[in-house]
Amino acid sequence: MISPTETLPWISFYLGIALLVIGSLGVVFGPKASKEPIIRLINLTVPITGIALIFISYNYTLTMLTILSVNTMFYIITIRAIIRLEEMEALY
Amino acid sequence: MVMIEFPYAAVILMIVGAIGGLLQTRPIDKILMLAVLGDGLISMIAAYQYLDVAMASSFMTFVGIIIIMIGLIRTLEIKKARGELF
Amino acid sequence: MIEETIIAGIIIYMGLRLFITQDSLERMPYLNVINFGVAAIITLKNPSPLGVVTSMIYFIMATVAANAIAFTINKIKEIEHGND
Amino acid sequence: MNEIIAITIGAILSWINFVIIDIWMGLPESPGVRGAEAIGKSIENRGGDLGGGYFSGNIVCSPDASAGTLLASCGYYAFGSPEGGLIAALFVYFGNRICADPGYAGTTGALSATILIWAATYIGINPQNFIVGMLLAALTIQGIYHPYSSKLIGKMARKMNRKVIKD
Repeated sequence: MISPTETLPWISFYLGIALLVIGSLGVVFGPKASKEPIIRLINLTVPITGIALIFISYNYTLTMLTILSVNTMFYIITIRAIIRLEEMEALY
Repeated sequence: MVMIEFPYAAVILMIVGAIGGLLQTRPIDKILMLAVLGDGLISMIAAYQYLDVAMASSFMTFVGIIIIMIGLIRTLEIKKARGELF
Repeated sequence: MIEETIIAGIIIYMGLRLFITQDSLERMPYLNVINFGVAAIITLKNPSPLGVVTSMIYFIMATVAANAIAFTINKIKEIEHGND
Repeated sequence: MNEIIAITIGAILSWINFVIIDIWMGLPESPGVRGAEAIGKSIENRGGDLGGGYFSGNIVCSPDASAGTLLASCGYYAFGSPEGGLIAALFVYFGNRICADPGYAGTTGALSATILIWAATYIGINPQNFIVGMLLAALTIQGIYHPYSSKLIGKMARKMNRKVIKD
């Protein structure tokens, strides 16, 4: 059995690419994603996690922290916008 | 003697979180699967022995989950007040 | 070495069981066992003071998130079926 | 000492520690937060006991004596001395206050687990056996089959005079 302590960058790189592809397809074509925008926002977390895995496989730790913190700020602003659109009944 | 190393468990957690998070249809189930995905990410970072990064990213991931849930409750209340829910 | 095998086996079993159950409230104790396992193995792989502080902060933040998820499930059930 | 026997003894000791302290501090009596109440009602609907369900929900929703035992053994293993258990007790108290609980069960559990591990090192059981044992104990309560474990917890709670408070 191959020990994963030597092959850890390969594992995280290919897993990150797989998560990126699957997550991007899920954001565009996912179930009920075109009706409710909050489901599309939740699906968007999966490719972000894939990008973070690719960065951690190259030992770019500061880049990964920046991605995660900008992701959290993006959540705050987008949740605010979704609530405002629901209040204005201008969504559909 | 079969040995299961720790990063395999992290890989299985991340695959379960991604597939379950994309294919569920109710929003609260998707959020619970996102918590599993964040667990896998933090354990994968801890396998690299970047402990400060793991500490900061645990803050980021779970605070993001809590923010999404606040928005979800507010959206459902507005839909209930408009009468579109059931 | 046998400790790592036991913890990884428990985490894999709980992940697969969490994937196949359908009730959302039944999944919460399984998620709790996964949090226990990850917090245990962070310390077991990095036996240093920074490692144990990382493990404690991770466990407390995960518990706060689980608390918020359980509260949200209860709240959504109240909103959908009327508050009774 | 063989490792399997050490892990088994550690699991039994930590199971007794966290179950006794959690029942004694009154976790099966009432749900602390509203999520715990929903989890307890769900376990009762699936054929379990209500007191055991409240016990399980309270463990999920705030760090109680189970988290105290796990983090105290982690601290003892990392620091190599009993002062790690005291740091773990401090962190568990902060976590309890964040989750809006009184916070006495977690602190008591961490301190008693520190004393228990310190006593168990003289018979050859290391703290990493306690870490794995605590995970196995949490698996038997939360992970195997909820109705049986909740009925066992309810029977123990009735024997220790900690019934469900009905209002």
